[in-house]
Amino acid sequence: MNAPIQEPDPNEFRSKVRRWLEENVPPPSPERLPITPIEVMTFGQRDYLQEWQRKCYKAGLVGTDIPVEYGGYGHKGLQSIANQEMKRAKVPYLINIVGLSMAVPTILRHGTEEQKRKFIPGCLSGEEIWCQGFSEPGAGSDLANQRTMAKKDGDDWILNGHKVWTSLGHFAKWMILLTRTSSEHKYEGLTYFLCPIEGQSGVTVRPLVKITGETGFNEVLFEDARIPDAYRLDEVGKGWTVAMTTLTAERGASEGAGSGGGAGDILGATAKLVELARNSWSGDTLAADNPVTRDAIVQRSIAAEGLRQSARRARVSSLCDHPMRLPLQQKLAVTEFDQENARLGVQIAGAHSTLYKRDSRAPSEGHWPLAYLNSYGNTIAAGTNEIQRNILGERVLGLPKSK
Amino acid sequence: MNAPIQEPDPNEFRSKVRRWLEENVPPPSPERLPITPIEVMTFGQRDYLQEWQRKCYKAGLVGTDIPVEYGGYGHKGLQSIANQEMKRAKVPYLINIVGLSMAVPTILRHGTEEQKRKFIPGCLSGEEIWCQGFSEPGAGSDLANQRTMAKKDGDDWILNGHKVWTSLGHFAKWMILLTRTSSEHKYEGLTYFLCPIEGQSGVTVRPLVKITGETGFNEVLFEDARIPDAYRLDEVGKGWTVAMTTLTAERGASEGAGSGGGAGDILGATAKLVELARNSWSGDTLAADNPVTRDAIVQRSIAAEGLRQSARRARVSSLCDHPMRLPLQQKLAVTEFDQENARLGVQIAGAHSTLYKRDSRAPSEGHWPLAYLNSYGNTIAAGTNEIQRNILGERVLGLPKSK
Amino acid sequence: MSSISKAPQDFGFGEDEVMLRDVAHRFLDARLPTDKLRRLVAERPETVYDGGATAPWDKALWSEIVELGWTGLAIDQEQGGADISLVGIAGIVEEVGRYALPSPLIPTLSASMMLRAAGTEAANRIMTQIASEGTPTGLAITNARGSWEPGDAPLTAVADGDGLILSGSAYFVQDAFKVDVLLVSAKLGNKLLLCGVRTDAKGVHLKQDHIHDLTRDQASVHFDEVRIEPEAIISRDAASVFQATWPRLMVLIAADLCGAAEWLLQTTVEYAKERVQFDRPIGFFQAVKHPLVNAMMKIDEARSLVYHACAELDAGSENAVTAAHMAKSSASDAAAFISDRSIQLHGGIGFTWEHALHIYFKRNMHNQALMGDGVYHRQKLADLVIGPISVI
Amino acid sequence: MSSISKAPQDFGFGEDEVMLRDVAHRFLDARLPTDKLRRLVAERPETVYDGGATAPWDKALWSEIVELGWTGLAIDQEQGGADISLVGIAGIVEEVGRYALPSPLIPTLSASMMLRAAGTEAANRIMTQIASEGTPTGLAITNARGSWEPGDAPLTAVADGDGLILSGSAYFVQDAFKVDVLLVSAKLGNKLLLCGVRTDAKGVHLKQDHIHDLTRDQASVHFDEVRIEPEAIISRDAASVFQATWPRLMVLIAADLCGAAEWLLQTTVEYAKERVQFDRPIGFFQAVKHPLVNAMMKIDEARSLVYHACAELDAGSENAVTAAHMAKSSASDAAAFISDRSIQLHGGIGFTWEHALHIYFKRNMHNQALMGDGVYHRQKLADLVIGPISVI
Repeated sequence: MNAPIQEPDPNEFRSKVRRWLEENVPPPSPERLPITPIEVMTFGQRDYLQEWQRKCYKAGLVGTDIPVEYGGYGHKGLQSIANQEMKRAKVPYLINIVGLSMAVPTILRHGTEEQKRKFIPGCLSGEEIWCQGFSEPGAGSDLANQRTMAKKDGDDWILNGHKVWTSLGHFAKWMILLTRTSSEHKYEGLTYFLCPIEGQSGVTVRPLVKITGETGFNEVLFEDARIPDAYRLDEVGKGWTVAMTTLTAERGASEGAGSGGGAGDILGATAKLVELARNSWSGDTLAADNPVTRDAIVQRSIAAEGLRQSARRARVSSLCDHPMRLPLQQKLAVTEFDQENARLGVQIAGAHSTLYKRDSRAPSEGHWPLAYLNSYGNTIAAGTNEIQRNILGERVLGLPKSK
Repeated sequence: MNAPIQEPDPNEFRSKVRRWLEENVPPPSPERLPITPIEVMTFGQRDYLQEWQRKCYKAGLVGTDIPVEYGGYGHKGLQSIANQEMKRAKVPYLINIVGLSMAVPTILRHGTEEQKRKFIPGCLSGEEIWCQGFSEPGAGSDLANQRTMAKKDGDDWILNGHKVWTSLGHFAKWMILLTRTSSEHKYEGLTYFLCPIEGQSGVTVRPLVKITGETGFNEVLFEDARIPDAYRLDEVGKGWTVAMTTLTAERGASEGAGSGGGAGDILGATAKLVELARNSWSGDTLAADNPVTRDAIVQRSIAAEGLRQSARRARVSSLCDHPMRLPLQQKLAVTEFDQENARLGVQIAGAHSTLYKRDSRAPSEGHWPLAYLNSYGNTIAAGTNEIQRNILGERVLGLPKSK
Repeated sequence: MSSISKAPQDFGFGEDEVMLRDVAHRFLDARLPTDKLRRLVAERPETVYDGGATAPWDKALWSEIVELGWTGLAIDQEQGGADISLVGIAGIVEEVGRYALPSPLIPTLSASMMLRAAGTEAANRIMTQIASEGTPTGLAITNARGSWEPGDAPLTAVADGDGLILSGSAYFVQDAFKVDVLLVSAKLGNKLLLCGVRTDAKGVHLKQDHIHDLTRDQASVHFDEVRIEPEAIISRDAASVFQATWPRLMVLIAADLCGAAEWLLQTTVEYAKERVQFDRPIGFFQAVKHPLVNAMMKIDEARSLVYHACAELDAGSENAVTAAHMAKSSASDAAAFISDRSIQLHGGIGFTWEHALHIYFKRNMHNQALMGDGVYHRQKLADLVIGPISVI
Repeated sequence: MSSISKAPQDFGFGEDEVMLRDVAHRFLDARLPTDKLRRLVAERPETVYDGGATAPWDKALWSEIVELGWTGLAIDQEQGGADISLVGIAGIVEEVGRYALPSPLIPTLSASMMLRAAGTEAANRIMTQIASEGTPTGLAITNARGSWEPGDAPLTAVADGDGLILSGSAYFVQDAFKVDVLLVSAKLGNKLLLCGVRTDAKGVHLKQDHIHDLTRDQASVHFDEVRIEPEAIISRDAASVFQATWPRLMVLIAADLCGAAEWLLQTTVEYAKERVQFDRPIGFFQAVKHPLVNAMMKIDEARSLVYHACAELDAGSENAVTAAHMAKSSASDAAAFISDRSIQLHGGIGFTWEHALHIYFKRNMHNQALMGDGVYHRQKLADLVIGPISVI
């Protein structure tokens, strides 16, 4: 079946997607994949995942709800079904996550017709990988504190500045880029660009090393890089508003243009802990027989089921007091869930938690300390979890702003 | 042995105090005593405790380091030994806690010679009970937000206002009172008084009912109450500085003038939990045999030993990085320790935790839910524990002020 | 969709359930606002705590509740009930928790679920009474330890002709002074029986417990050779009745906890917006804001798990027991957390009797213990999720 | 005072101990500032993590440490040691943790405590070497499970004339590539032996573990019929040696954890004062300030419990074992907490290799597991504090 699934009825669509996923199980990756797409490091991993996204796109599982003229399939409300089924089938994630979950919703809302036609199709197919240029060494969670300058020069803009925390930057053709075009106003001085990265003169992508010893995220330097005004998104000085669209999309408030499998394997996470406990020792007791450890594992499995059921409840408006209450919790809840799981895994592994990747005796090939260290990437990036708590307190509970 | 212990050598003093306490075990209280002196409710409890303080004072265990001219015994560094020994002997606490731990240090530092001679002796002997008039319905943790007005009228001051959270107010002869004498300056507009309460015209003490259903703390109304200027402590407008002395003394930074036994029975607290667990059931398992409960009890017993050893370490300056680091933790650590203990007790009691005081089947006569409810009095009063954390972060760690 | 998931879509929370929940909300909001609740149960502490009276309740309100048909929610239409899904009932019970309603509703719902599971003639007779007359009915199924194990029947029975003689004492009987009928579990040899007994029957003695919760009463019930007629024997195989009903009983309490927890959250949020300290509403401070966000997230987890458990129970899924344990564990812990923070963040005023917070705090403390707390349920879950502890 | 308390006043931390600690602080501050540490162990991740080399250490620094006499701290003066109280040693080890010193010091101190407890001729000979020449010495006493139970010897011995033949493998051997001598525990029948073996002896094979901690190495050590001469048998009653020494080993690691935790706290506090977000240093925000205060309080608890355990061990008190378990549990948890918060509160920069935080984070993670984590020690404590679980 090579034609895309063109089925408007949700139940039928779900069944067909499910069948397609059953029939199109991808081959195992030749290289071990990291837990999330933003940690993808090698070209081998990239090639494998790009091929998978292309296939899903061709089948109609990506860009499902995007208008046909921008390379999508023009449905309504089916993308979330495709996303659910991809998660359920535990297929690999889609590599172009920044493009799908951030660039596409932002371009759809703020882009010109021309921009939509130019940028969205390559993003959906995965051919053109996107990265995000919001974070700077001095800005951190204070997004408005941008220092990357964009100066108008005829029909072009000249960029100078330093972005960090740029996941996928080493593969990216494009970057969603927040810049400062005026230093007079903190918020109104920002402008948003769709910026070419790959092979651009004046743009240097340099890998940063994480606390795990791995790379996977980057810093990007702009030194008199020149881009045409046609790559500006929305008006000059509207960058803050545009960035808010991006962040709202990212924080799970939108179904985006596709999300893939992998990351949603919440229940699998606790099964891994049980497996670990059945092979680890606490003194002379098997960890799985230690009631204190059992209680801790069960707490994780309650949290896992809670996340799963809250995701389900978020779609039942009559059971949600406030429309953003569950969606805005997503980032916070999932990243801390992952972190707690990893922390518990390290604890259960006992003496064996000292062993790292590449050690033949390390449980799960050293997964636990590695996952624990990496978990901080997610509790820090995209607005630290402290900022997430502010957002929830302010936007959902209506408490006064903490800033 | 009726003469006071007049022994300057610390070791000898300690031995003598210990012997005196062994030989002068007070008779059991005719009425059950609450956990802390600020919860004392009935006249029967008061009389019993006042008699005990008088006896301790006569023996030289209270006012030990206070100059002789103010009714003390004129020693140096012996009060802390007396306090330790009273705690160790598990004798009842001293009822005049506000007087001893707050009024005396404050008067010593800011009082005139006349004030010291007038107020301190009755405080030490316990004859004159003190209460504290800092909290107001609208002020809460923001101590500088005082609205009780003091207006100069000839040689007198006219007081109008409303104090709350006044423990021991119904027994008190005196109050340490913070008032506003100018509304122009928040901090410089405060003035501090040693204010007569008992039988004063224009002063009404009214019991407030706690969430436990008990009284024990009060509100005090001032309606054109008139007091002479001689009762002002330190200069007009210096109230904030004086209040800081009081709070520093209260927060455990000082050994005060005596503290008594009771409250320091930290290790006994966990023994009570063990006892409870030996008589409570979780399903068909004895709580004391439930490893998750055992872990929780052991956590409390580690915390108990930690508190005890930190109190010991606070006296070894070479093992303390910052002189206020341990003393300023005292209030926070002890009140949360008590709260956690009570919370765990409620949990261990299981079905029996539904039973309250007066129920014949309630474990420890309903102690656990009662102690749990009462514990919030201490985590809220005298600067909520949130404020305590600010103080520690700012004064000890040097972080910028949160206000 | 049924080919894809056994549990109903949207947890089975359809238009009917929305309507019922909204009616319950408006009804309780009108008839039992916080002020009225406070005056009803907490006018003076001496009455209850020192005088030893049972907690007051509003019998007129109860009559209206009966008229609304809430007592028949879990009863088949053949017996005059409304036969609502458990998720629909949970929606109403959340409102009951939100308004801390003092009433025998939860015991009566629990009893009707047991009667329905028994399905005998005797059971049907009592169900008909509950549905049509709103007879408040309770459970006397717990022993002196309060062990919550369904097999630990508090009473012993001996055969007496066609009937039985019951002896012994049941403990932790909820709202005993509000109910007219008790379902009683007893052991006859090694068999577990369930019988219906009127609280005013000869030989039945109620002894009031002194409890902290102001919104209910609790008693031990002593059976002094109480004669049970054969038609009052509800089930001679109560073990399977309990097995089917126990998860539902847990979920009812979990739903009550969720409602009360949400009330505490919203009340504290409102206070944090208004109360000014250091020239700012205290909700500005992260020491206030972040705990409230944490409470919201815990409550949301609990609510999602309650709806999930209901949907699984409604669908007869084999995962239902696991889901119910999760719901009770999560709801107990979520409620405990916001109970704690709501008092603390209210500061002085929250420590006074005159504020309604303590009513909810105590109701939650009671509900946390009822049918087992988080630790208890997680121990059950460990056996289900990890498997039993291996015996070496 | 001895009539009043068995443990020494001021935890026995007198002038000598203050001086030793202060010397250690100044020495390490001069010789191993954070920058140098980072360059030493974390210049490039590939070397250790991908190349598989053992973590580098500074041998010249070690020679200075030997000259300072630290290897002889726990050895009697008759064997050329300094015979310092455990509380004095803890003070130095805290500094070692604060500077995350990569060295075989802690294994060597642990080994000398074991040798001293054995007190045999064989033990004395090795102690003399350690004290005078600073021979780095380690322990091979843990089995493949990493069970931390002193009775679980990893090796088996068979008699061979006066001597022994050792076979089997010891695991989780700390700093194995830095030490020259290993104390090895083996079972001979049901007896526990302790022997001294050179790491370059015939039949001894070291296999490097790949670990995350950058400040030490770890190995499994395989014994292929290794012949032990009679004079190398340190103890034929190692069970009592272990009983006496185990609490001291725990306390050493706890002290290291306390020092490292304090470094993380102070480093994060300094960052919170400087780093500006939303126009304020982030330490203004309670979401930063309060966790740091909580960390301080946990660290203070741990430090107090470490000094207490030392004092009890120095006094030979029967409470010493309890105190040592408490110290290790508290220190493990305190360090875990500040490790976590320090990375989180540093934000992006804390997640990069170039910041030194991760060096401490990983050292702590390693030390938390070593000799058992909080859960493990609390289980031991439960038996001591509550009594064993009753068998019904």
